[in-house]
Amino acid sequence: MIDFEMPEKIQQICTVIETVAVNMMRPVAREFDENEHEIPWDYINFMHTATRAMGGGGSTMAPGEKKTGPGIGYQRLAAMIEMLSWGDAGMYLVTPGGMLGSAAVQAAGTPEQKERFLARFNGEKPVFDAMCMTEPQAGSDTSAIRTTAVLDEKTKEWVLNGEKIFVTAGKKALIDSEGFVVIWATIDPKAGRAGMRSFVVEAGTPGCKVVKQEHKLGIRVSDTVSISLENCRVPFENILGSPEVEQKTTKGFKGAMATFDATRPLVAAQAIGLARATLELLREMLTEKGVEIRYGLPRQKMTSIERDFIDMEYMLRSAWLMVIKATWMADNGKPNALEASMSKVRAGDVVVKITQKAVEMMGPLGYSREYLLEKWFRDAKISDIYEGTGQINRLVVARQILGYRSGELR
Amino acid sequence: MIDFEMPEKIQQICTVIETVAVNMMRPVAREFDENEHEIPWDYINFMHTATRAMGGGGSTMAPGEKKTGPGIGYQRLAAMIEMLSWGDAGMYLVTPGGMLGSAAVQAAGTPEQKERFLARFNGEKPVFDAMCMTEPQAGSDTSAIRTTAVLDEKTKEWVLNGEKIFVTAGKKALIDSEGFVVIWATIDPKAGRAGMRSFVVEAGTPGCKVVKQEHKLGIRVSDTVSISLENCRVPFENILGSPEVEQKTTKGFKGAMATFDATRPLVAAQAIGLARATLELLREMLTEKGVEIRYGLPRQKMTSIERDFIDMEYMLRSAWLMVIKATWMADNGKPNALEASMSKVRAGDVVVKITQKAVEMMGPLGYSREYLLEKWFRDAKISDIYEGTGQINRLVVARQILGYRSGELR
Amino acid sequence: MYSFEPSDEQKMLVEAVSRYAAGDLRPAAHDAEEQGQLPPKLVSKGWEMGLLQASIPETWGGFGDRSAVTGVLAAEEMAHGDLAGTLAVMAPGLFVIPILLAGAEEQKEKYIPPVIQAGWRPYTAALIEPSFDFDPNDLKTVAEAKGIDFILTGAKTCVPFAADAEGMVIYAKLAGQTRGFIVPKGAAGLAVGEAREKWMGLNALPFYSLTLDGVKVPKEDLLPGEFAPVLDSKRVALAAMAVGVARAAFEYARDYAREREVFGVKVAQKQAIAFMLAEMVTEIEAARVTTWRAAWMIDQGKQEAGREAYLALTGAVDMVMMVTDRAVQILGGYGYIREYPVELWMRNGRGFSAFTGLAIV
Amino acid sequence: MYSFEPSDEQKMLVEAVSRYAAGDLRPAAHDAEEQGQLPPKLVSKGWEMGLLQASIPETWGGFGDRSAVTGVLAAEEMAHGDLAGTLAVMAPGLFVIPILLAGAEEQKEKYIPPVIQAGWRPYTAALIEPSFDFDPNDLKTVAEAKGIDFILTGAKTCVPFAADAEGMVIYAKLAGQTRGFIVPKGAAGLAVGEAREKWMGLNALPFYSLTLDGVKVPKEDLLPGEFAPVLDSKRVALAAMAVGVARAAFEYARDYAREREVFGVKVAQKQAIAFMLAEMVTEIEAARVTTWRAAWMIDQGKQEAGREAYLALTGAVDMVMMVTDRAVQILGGYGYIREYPVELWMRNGRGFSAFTGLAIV
Repeated sequence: MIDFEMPEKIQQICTVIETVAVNMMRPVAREFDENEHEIPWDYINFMHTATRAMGGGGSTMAPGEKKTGPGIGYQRLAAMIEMLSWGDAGMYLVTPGGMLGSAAVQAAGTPEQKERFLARFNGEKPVFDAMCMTEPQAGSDTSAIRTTAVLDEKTKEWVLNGEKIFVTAGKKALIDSEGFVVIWATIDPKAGRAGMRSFVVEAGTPGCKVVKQEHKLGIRVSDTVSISLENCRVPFENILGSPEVEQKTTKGFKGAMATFDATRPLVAAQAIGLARATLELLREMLTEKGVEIRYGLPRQKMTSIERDFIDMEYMLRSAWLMVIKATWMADNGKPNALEASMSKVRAGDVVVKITQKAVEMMGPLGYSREYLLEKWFRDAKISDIYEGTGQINRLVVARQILGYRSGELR
Repeated sequence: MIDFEMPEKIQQICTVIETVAVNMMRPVAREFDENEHEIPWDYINFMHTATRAMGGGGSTMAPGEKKTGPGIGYQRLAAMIEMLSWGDAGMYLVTPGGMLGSAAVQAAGTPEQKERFLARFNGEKPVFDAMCMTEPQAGSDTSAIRTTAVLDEKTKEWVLNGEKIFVTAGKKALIDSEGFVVIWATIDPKAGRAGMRSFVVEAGTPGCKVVKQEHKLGIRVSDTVSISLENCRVPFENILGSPEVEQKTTKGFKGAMATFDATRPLVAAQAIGLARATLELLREMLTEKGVEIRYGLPRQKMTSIERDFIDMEYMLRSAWLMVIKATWMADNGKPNALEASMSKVRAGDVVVKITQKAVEMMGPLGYSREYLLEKWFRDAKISDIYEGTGQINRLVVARQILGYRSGELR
Repeated sequence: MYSFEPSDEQKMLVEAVSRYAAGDLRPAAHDAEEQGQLPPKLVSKGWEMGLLQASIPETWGGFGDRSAVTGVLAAEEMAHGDLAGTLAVMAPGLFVIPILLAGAEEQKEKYIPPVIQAGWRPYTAALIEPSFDFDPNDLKTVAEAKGIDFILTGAKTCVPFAADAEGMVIYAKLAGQTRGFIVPKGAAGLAVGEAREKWMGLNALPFYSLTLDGVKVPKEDLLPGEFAPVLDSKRVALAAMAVGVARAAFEYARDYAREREVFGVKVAQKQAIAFMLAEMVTEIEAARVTTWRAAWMIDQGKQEAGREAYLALTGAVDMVMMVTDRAVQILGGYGYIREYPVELWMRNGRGFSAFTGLAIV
Repeated sequence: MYSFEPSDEQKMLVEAVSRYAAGDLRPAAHDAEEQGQLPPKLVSKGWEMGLLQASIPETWGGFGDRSAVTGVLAAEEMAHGDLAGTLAVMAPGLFVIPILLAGAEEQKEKYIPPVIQAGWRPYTAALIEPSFDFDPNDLKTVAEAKGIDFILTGAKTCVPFAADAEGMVIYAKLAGQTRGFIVPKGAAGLAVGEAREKWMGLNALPFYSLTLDGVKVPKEDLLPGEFAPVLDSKRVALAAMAVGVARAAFEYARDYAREREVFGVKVAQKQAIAFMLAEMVTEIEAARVTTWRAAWMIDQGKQEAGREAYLALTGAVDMVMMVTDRAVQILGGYGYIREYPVELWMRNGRGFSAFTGLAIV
């Protein structure tokens, strides 16, 4: 039966998070935007404590229910991320407890690995993790990764060498907490994707260094760093997945891609939260100026503001419903690669359009740093760039609808 | 010195054509739309007589002044086409006196060929011509043309075999007048573009038949036909260009492409005329309903109608200026491949957007066949499709700005 | 709990509609459009699927309960076959559903069973008015109380089957509100335009204008209920049909692009075309889920259902224009030829911005 | 006769500006933005090119005649280097050109030569107001006649160099019309905001708010001429700068796409990217020719110049947002990093919709 009622459990957690967003995120959002590279420990520690108190598991970690039949894990996760990003899209990214790195461990790791690497999120202190894919020469082209992993047969250690860029929360994972990063590297440079594997590198591992922290357009509270690997040795068991990963199949690579299928709607949810925040603030500001949005009129009778606002509202509503659908499919074990990618395409488009238009509509107020609109315009753009640009996601959608393999549509 | 004053000579001819448009095109435009495949002989005969009276040469033929240094030939031609298309975009396409076929003869023919093939436009009766490029299997891919031209060494005749589709005015050129068509064919199927040549086939040539006339979305007064060539023999001299065209170079192909560079802004001008007609009618209808467009307001104070109208006006204005610039460059011997293609890209976009929006803005009146808006919506779409789709033109623009050959960007 | 899974019953229904749409409506669409009429048998066959009948409780001769969600599922699927055929099959709903939603008990008893229990017969409704800024909530056709009657004055346009309709609901402004009036065939003062109206699309349907010159409607034929739920149902119906038309155009363009070769590869292997297709399918999905949700809100009696139905249609109107235009673009010359179905979808696609009132679920 | 060829003099000027923009402004832009100020020497060097001076007749200390066409050519070229630097160099024009266009003879004599014949000094104008629907033709700052003076009351925002400005033109509504008033440094009732205003972009410029609490302006400091020509010149100036900023972003993205390899080919060889670039360059050209024509109409004194200047800016505002956004998109992660110039162009690009008043030619 088609049903659009938000599950009660999700409503409850959203109410809780909304309180956090209103009280702990919004009031400091501007401050951490202006003071780039400062760390919002109050928020981080609060979230860590709260999450532990609620049974742990990490607020953004892939859900446990999934194991016991259809649940609402991804749906809940998406709703939580949406609400946190409604609070502040940058601060959401510094929520401790499991980001893309742990998602990769969840998706591709063995039970032992999950135990070994994920337990730390329930410890005394907040812990971060990160995913390291991009390299200076490889952009979105994951098959061009040059970081190498060589097995030292004597010590049974993997020796990693290479450089990773655009690592979200890499500094928090390696320096500010006892976390870990997941490094994508090749065990056979000639094998292309078939040689691709992922390795967990824990904080404090010699040879793994944060070498640069970026200054960004937006989401400034979230660190984006470059990481260098110089003869960085990790135990044999840090290669993610079951033993056959050693063989040269594309399984390792597919593991990474599966992670993306799972996380795309979550990245989309982040965009939606920001877009909703923008539209709500826009409505408040307009109401304050005496401008009401009238519904139900033909376009010929609307003002330009009403027209824009209603278009934006449709964009937001439809994009959010697409996220819900994609996560509902994931929770119900339905293949959702198409829906997941579509939700990311649309959410990326929508948040950029909405924030751009909102700044314009508010004139000098929109452009001023006295209001959050201009910040959200800057924060929004990342949603169309990271975890697959809008273009990459369009490619993925197109391949799905056309039944093409990646070689047939590049 | 930068100058935007329309040359007086062009103003004069435009005034004349406007009278024709108002009196001979607009009143019958709907009738010939409803009665597809009827021929507007009154208009055709009038235009033929008028053109002869004014010294002949064909109203749409490539201009003669060009030979004697910088002139305003292309600029004038664009202005005339714009005004004729303002009258009716379909009827403009049945103006006798030289369309793309004669443009090809102008661009690639020898002096003898020009004399032989173009003189007929100044005769007693109106005469038409057409260009035959597209084939069922070859879409925009001119290098995939399968029509063959084999030289019969005995008779020194070219023997043409193949099928051409989407030939604009092909029926008028071959059946309704003593005109000709220009056929693109290969003299060596293995040579790709290097084997491509163009051949003039005159009305009445055995083996050249109009086999199908299309029913179209718009521009219904203009015939679009398929032409079959079955052992169609033409004299050796009907191969366009100087003797070396026999050799296997890409010169023949480049000739065709040069024709397109020259004609793109003219095709764009057609789109502009239609777009202007639409915007003017839209303003009239709005004024009649008591809706005025106010200029100078910030968007925050505009109505949705004003916003749309002003956006449309900008689109139209800028696209027309780009056509003027491209033709001005052609007249002044400046390489204009980029500007020509940009003008076509923009004009195609603009006319489609403007006509689509105008129909929407007028509600039930826009959708009704009582007004011309719905017809213009249908007529407009051809501008984004023929003589190079919007996509092909974007490719051409991109190659120009990137300095890529066609092999580098496909 | 969220769910995007139709019930088994809904699935069966959609499958049946799909067979009819693909097997009957689609093959007949081109000729119907060119010749200006649908084969009566085709319409009867659609009627006999019982979509409308299944929306009417047994009390009034039907065999089910109205569900806007079921309605939009069926409407999308049928319009995927052909829009004109869909509007024809569903036309009696234009008369019946407003009575069901806004009528008094006696009206339901009197008017619904004869329509529902018979074969397809022309019934219609007159909402649209011949003005550029037609606004269903601010009609120019007015009703004035006069004794125990109402007097209707005004003009309507785009009324399907008006010449033969055995009954129609005419909407007029009464005391500032839009209200429905049941008007029988041949009511005095009601003039049907002599010639059929000509539109850019939907030529298969007979449309007429109406002139209301003091049409007298007895008090008992005023629908006592509000117009809002009727309008909401009209909006989601149209939005769903826009999704159906867009999906048809998208699929055709996708298949064409996958088969057609150019420059040695399939057209679909060109990023420019592949991206167009990706955006089309994404926009279609966006409109679909929004329409589903609006319909669900109607069924749930949610207060914001009206706004959501409005948003869904707003989005669907732009979506269907974009998608059908791009389908023509992808087909190039073939898109411009009436032998292929795509240009008709584009003409119909543009119409959705003017069609409010032509459908209801 | 149509011509798109600048005069030889204009070409020389554009070349000089281009050298300064590429050699001085562009290299300084990043640090100026991050540190919140432009090196004074940089601004002086720009001033010494004599753009403004060449717009002022000899009578008032200049050496040429004002031409809006020349102005937009120079403005595009300079903004192609850096927008903040351009606005700084041209700021004294905000004071001088309105006086030239709308001032009385005595005002020109009194106020223009001291500015023109000296080195760069801060002069400014206050037009923008802190309201979301700021409308230069319907100001909230009002001027009332009181005896032989005018009393100005209201608030302004986004006034560059206001704290140090040696003179400014303040715009206020007088009898329903926008009019300019010459106000000296430190006028009574004129309060400059204590802290610099913070905007999304243009951090290199010191912006301030103004509060006008009964500022007394003697009658002889009202500009007697109309505001319309001033506004037209402001609009084309801004449109030209939008073209310059967009061109900078386009070129950077184009070069990046041509050099950067992905999946074994250059990014620019991907149709999706190539088409984005093709559309960017087309939109830039569209805005440029429209701006040129509007400027030409101003110079010709054509009646419709106002409408054309408005259209040109309307188009340029959307164009620059689209182009700079796409430039960021094409650079991907690099577009999001402040080490690269593209994100600044996007921030500045978004500002054009709010900047009316910040420039004039």
